[in-house]
Amino acid sequence: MQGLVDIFKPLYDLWLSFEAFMVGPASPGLLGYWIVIALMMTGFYIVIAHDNLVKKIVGLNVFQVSVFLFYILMAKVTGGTAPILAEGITQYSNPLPHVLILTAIVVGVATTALGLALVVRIRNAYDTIEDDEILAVEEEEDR
Amino acid sequence: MMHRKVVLRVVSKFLIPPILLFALYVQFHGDFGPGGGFQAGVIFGSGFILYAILFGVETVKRVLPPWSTRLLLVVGVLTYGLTGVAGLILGGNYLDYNVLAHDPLHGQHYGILIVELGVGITVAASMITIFNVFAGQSGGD
Amino acid sequence: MTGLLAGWAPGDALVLALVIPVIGAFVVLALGRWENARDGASLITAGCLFYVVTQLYPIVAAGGRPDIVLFDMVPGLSIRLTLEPLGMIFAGIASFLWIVTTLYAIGYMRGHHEENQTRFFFFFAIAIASAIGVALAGNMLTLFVFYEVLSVSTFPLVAHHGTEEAKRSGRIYLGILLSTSIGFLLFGMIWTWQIAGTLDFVRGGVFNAEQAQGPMIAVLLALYAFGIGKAALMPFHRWLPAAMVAPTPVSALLHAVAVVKAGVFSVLKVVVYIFGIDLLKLAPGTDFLLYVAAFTIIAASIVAMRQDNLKLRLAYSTVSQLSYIVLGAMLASDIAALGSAMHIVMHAFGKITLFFCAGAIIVFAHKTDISDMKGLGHRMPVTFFCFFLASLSLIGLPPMGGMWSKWYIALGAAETHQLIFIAVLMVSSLLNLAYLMPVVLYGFFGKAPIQSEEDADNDHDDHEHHHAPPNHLLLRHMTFGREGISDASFMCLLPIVLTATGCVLLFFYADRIRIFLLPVFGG
Amino acid sequence: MTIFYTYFLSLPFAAAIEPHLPILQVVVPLLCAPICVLLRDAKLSWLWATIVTWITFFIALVLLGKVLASGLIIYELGSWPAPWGIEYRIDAANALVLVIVTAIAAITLPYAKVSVEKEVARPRIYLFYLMYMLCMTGLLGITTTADAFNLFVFLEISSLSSYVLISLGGNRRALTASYRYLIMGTLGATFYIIGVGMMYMMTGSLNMADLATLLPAVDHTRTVLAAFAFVVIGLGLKLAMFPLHTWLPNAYAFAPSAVTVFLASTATKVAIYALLRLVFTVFGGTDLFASTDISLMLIIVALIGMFAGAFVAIFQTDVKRMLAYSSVSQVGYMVLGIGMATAAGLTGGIVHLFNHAVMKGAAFMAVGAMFYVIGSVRLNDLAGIGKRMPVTTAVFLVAGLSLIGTPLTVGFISKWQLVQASLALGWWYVAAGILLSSLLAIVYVWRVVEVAYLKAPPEGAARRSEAPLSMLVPMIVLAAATVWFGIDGDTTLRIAGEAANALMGPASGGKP
Amino acid sequence: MLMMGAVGLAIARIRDLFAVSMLSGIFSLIGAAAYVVLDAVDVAFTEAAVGAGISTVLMLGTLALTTRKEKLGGGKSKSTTAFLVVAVTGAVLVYGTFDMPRYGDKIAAIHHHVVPRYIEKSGEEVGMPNIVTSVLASYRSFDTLGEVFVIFTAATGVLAILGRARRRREDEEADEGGSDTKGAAS
Repeated sequence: MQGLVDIFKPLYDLWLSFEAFMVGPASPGLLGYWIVIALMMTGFYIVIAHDNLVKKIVGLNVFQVSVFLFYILMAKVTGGTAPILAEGITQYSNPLPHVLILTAIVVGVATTALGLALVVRIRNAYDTIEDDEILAVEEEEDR
Repeated sequence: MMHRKVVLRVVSKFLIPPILLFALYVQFHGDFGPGGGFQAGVIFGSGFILYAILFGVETVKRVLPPWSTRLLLVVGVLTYGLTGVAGLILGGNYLDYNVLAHDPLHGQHYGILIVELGVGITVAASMITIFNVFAGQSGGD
Repeated sequence: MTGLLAGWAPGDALVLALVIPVIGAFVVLALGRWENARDGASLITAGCLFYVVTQLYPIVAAGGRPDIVLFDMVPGLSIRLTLEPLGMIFAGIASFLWIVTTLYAIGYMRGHHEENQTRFFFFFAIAIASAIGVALAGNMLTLFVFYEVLSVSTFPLVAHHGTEEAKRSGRIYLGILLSTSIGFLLFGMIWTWQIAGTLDFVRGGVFNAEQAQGPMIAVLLALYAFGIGKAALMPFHRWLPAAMVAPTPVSALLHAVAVVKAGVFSVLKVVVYIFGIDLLKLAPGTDFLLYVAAFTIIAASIVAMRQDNLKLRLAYSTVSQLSYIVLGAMLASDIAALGSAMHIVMHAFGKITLFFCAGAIIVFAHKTDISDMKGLGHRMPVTFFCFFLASLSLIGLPPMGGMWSKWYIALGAAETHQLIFIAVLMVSSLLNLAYLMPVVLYGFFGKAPIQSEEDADNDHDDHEHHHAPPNHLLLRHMTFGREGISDASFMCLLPIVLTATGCVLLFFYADRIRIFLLPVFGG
Repeated sequence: MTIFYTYFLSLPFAAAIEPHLPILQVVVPLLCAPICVLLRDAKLSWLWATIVTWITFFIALVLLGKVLASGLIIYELGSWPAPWGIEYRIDAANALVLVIVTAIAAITLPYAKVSVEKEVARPRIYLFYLMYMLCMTGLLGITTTADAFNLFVFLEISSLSSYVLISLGGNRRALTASYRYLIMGTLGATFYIIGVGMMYMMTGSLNMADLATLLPAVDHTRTVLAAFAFVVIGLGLKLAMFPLHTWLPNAYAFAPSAVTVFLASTATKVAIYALLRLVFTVFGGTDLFASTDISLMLIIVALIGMFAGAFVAIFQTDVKRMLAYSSVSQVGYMVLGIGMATAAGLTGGIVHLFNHAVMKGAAFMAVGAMFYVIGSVRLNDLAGIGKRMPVTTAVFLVAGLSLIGTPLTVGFISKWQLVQASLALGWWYVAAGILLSSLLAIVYVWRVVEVAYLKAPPEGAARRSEAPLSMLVPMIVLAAATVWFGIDGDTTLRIAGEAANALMGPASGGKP
Repeated sequence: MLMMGAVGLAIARIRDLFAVSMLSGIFSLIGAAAYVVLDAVDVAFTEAAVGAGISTVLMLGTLALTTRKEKLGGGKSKSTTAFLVVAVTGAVLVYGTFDMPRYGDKIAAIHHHVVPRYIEKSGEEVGMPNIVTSVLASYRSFDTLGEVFVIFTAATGVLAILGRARRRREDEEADEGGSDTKGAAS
């Protein structure tokens, strides 16, 4: 077991230094949010810019996961621990966003499942999963 | 699928029971450590999914016929919902667990336990249903 | 109340007047399969309605104002019926002319073998019901409601033939009427409500003197004047000529009885009861509407002169004549407004006669263009004589009713020192002469081309070929026992003669109308 | 409305049930829905759905009666006081929306029976009714809740089920319509939770009433402004506010007829309600609305939507799609009411919420019946439909006249109120815009009327082939309601007025 | 989180959908790791199970049924507009961050309004050591009920979309309920 911990130790240290940077005087303490925003926008971009239906859903996932991360970030309290009551700990991180995000994750996977089911049907009906090709077919039908 | 991968099949035969057990542990230990009905349901469901990937959907269906997953879906959802109704009948508000037992603390305990169970059942049944439907498709190319 | 309605409250009688044509409409629909019963029902309904209206007359003449609130839509905003002299006059002519028009329509529709006659008579009755509703409206909202019902219910009549042309015209018709009413009229109404807090018709208007000073009154008045598209003020007159595709009784109905009269009647009502004539005198900036009306009078007359199609010429004539009424209303003088009110009556009788004649010529001589009517007066003397009488009335010559209304409007113009409008009236009378008289002159003195008889016969043969000629005595050509005369049938001639006589009688009884209207215009 | 309340009190057990009505409103259909999975039979599940929905409708009426009689109702779930637990708050505004949703749901079900049997594959019909009930429940949940995050959860229930319902339309294009709706809807919901997250961040609360008291203290912050923007855009996607409406036309056009009726009359309405609730109750105490140009932006968006929607509707050849674009236009009216931010404007918006639900429901029912009988609703195929299906076409005509805003129909009442409100603000150009856009409605409605009445039916078509009675009756009920509430505008305006007060007033803005 | 950024960009660029699905799973997994670091163990657990597990399996399943390659294309104008939309949205978000409480700030309002009661009293009121569970299943149990119904909706929805009725060929294979008693009339 100790070996396993050792492997992850450098990673964790890296994180701690990163965290110190984020809250330290060198940054406005918002860097974490900004990175999350960048992630969100990556996902958002994938959703609206790509034509592939599966990829859109992947983008949606990325978008949502980033939003979850945003919630979890705001829940963090410096020096706090996971919100499980234990003796001798007085500072916990905020549990409420965790609860909300648990719910949101489920909602996300539900949406993904439905979306993918639709993609399968669309593929069978149109023989493609590229949005622009489908649009072309539909315009043809409208005429 | 991977019908011919003997190693995988053997290993997974060993793996699946612990997975299911672990799911049960997560289910009932959620009050103390991380975990709870939802996570347990997912794990439980993935146990079956793993089984289905390796041995084919039909095999799973023999163990767990579609009507039973569907029934479980409903049972899970209703377990949760009716717990709330029980609170109503016993004189509290909806989802009020305090009235479930004489001691509010016990009531809360029972309530959460039952509710989490409901979540677990629903999630597991949902996972299996969704996967089965996907896997039951004829396939594109 | 007296007579058959003894024991009825006058307010309830108003409702009855409204309901009779509606019931009649559904009876017509139910009897659709039996032609004679259906048309009989139409006539009986018209008779009943007229009876009820006449029963109301003494009450109003005695100063009574029957009133009933049907329901409140929004607090203070109700559907309400009130009968006052102006409305009485309108209801009177509408219900009387309905009888006449129904008579005529039966003759015309059968003579012309029109399709969908049941639908025709159904909407005909609904249209009359809404015209009566307009007449009885106790506030602007009620008026608006019936005004809209009227637009919608006449649409099937205009587009009756269902051809591409009929549909296009129907679209123009409904498009202009609905869009002006919703775009301007409704806007004006809501604005009025916003300012005055009421839409009830009040003697002397709903605005106080202070509100009247602003420029807003002029804008509001314009909203009303143009919003009431049925008044056919230019540039919103296009629907009227377009509606000429309809069967002739419909044109008669539109022009003389229901639609256009509902329009100018509404304008008059708005001027008298929403703005108040006295207030209008104070309000700045309302003059330009006078010029619009004057322009419409002249321009429409000139356009009318250039039309060869008789119905179209009459249509433009109507556009012009309606603006007389608008002009009279906008002059802000009691006497001119009185003239306007009278002109509603005079024009109704005159124009309906003209249309009846035009229709008779279409059905029984198969002529629509004036240039083809040379010498037709010898074949159809009665028709053409009546046409002559009605023309005189429109031009405003004695001994016809039309003279009086023009006289009063001119007096009003003189009273307000706007002599230019007297000039407009005179010029337009000359123009009227110029576009109406040729028809009569062609008819009586024009030399019928040689082949004309053959043509007529051919036409007739074609006609016979397609449809069996109406055998009924009442539907046959009238010959009066003379060679070379084959006038319209009895069913068509009777109404023509009736209304033409009316034109003459109105000359002698005009003062009765004036006295009856005095309470409205303060004397 | 109070009649229903008094009647209810006379029932057995009323006293015991009465305090729990708010939750029963949602939980009854929620828990009854899964039963459909066990029934697994088209007829049985239809019957079950119908019974449950009508009970729900009754509860909604009772609730409205109770609210009108005694004011705000607060219900704490799990007996945890807010803001720690989730609470339900019912005032005139959401009681009215509850009535709209349940009424339409209840009336649509009898209608749905035959039409669904024709349009949806038989083995899936029980799932159809399941989804239908879940969708309704989701909408009810959105309406009743006073918790910003709980709203999201129920929003997702209703959204997911409506994606499924739309995809059940027979045409393959129903699938793509549903997919696009899914993408847009999920983006909208995600935007919404971003906004909620930001609000939570600044205040530490999720309860709407609580937020309303806490937000004014931080309303100068850029975070709250951004939160507001995200909430409005997120919900704007759901309610098809103008530039975000692209999902709507196809979704309505290709969904099964009954679904179109239901969604068109309720889903966007509930989204608008949610927007109202957040804008006025939650952000009502802040001066965001006054100090920024948000109100002006909303007005502009609404006006453009009104015109663009109606304009595009004119060029549609598919009547369902035409009505869908008309919905985009009509949503503009409601947003306009919100944008005015006065009690009168809001009343207009809310009353249009109700009125549009009624008339659009009737219109879509009529079109659905035409689809049921002749299998198409392309304009060309509807020639002479007025002769073949006189009643259905008459219903369409009534609904169409109402869309135009002719007096004696509900459309007139809302238009009246909205124009009135804009004139009171002195915005005559907005008033003119409202009236001009209804001129466009004349054009698209009349295109149908003309084809229906003036064109001869195609050769060989049956002379009379009216829709079955089970479709006709609901249709007529809605058409009658269109006229009834058009004549008696007072009732609805009064309730809408109270709703507007409830949304704007301090009663719900502050803590009890 | 930087790693997540890298993965996110990779997802946007790579056109092999198979790889994209795997990357999406990895993205979730890294996310889960971040959650652990941020004290959200429950969330991490769930994200790992769902994002990395279920979603990926579903995506792979879909790909098996559809196609593996994303087509090249997507007009330049489209990506430009998309980029603009994204840029504006991102800008609004960043704008919003300026007044946010600093990361980990103990005195932020978020930690002081509702939450203290959960932390301080849930032990007495609910009796569960895991506060998340207490809040999830008791204080905000109605949310969770909703959540359960969401997943239920999804499961039945997938049934409705992909269920038996479409595949006549395989009717006899008796998948979803083809063989059981009721409603089998087809």
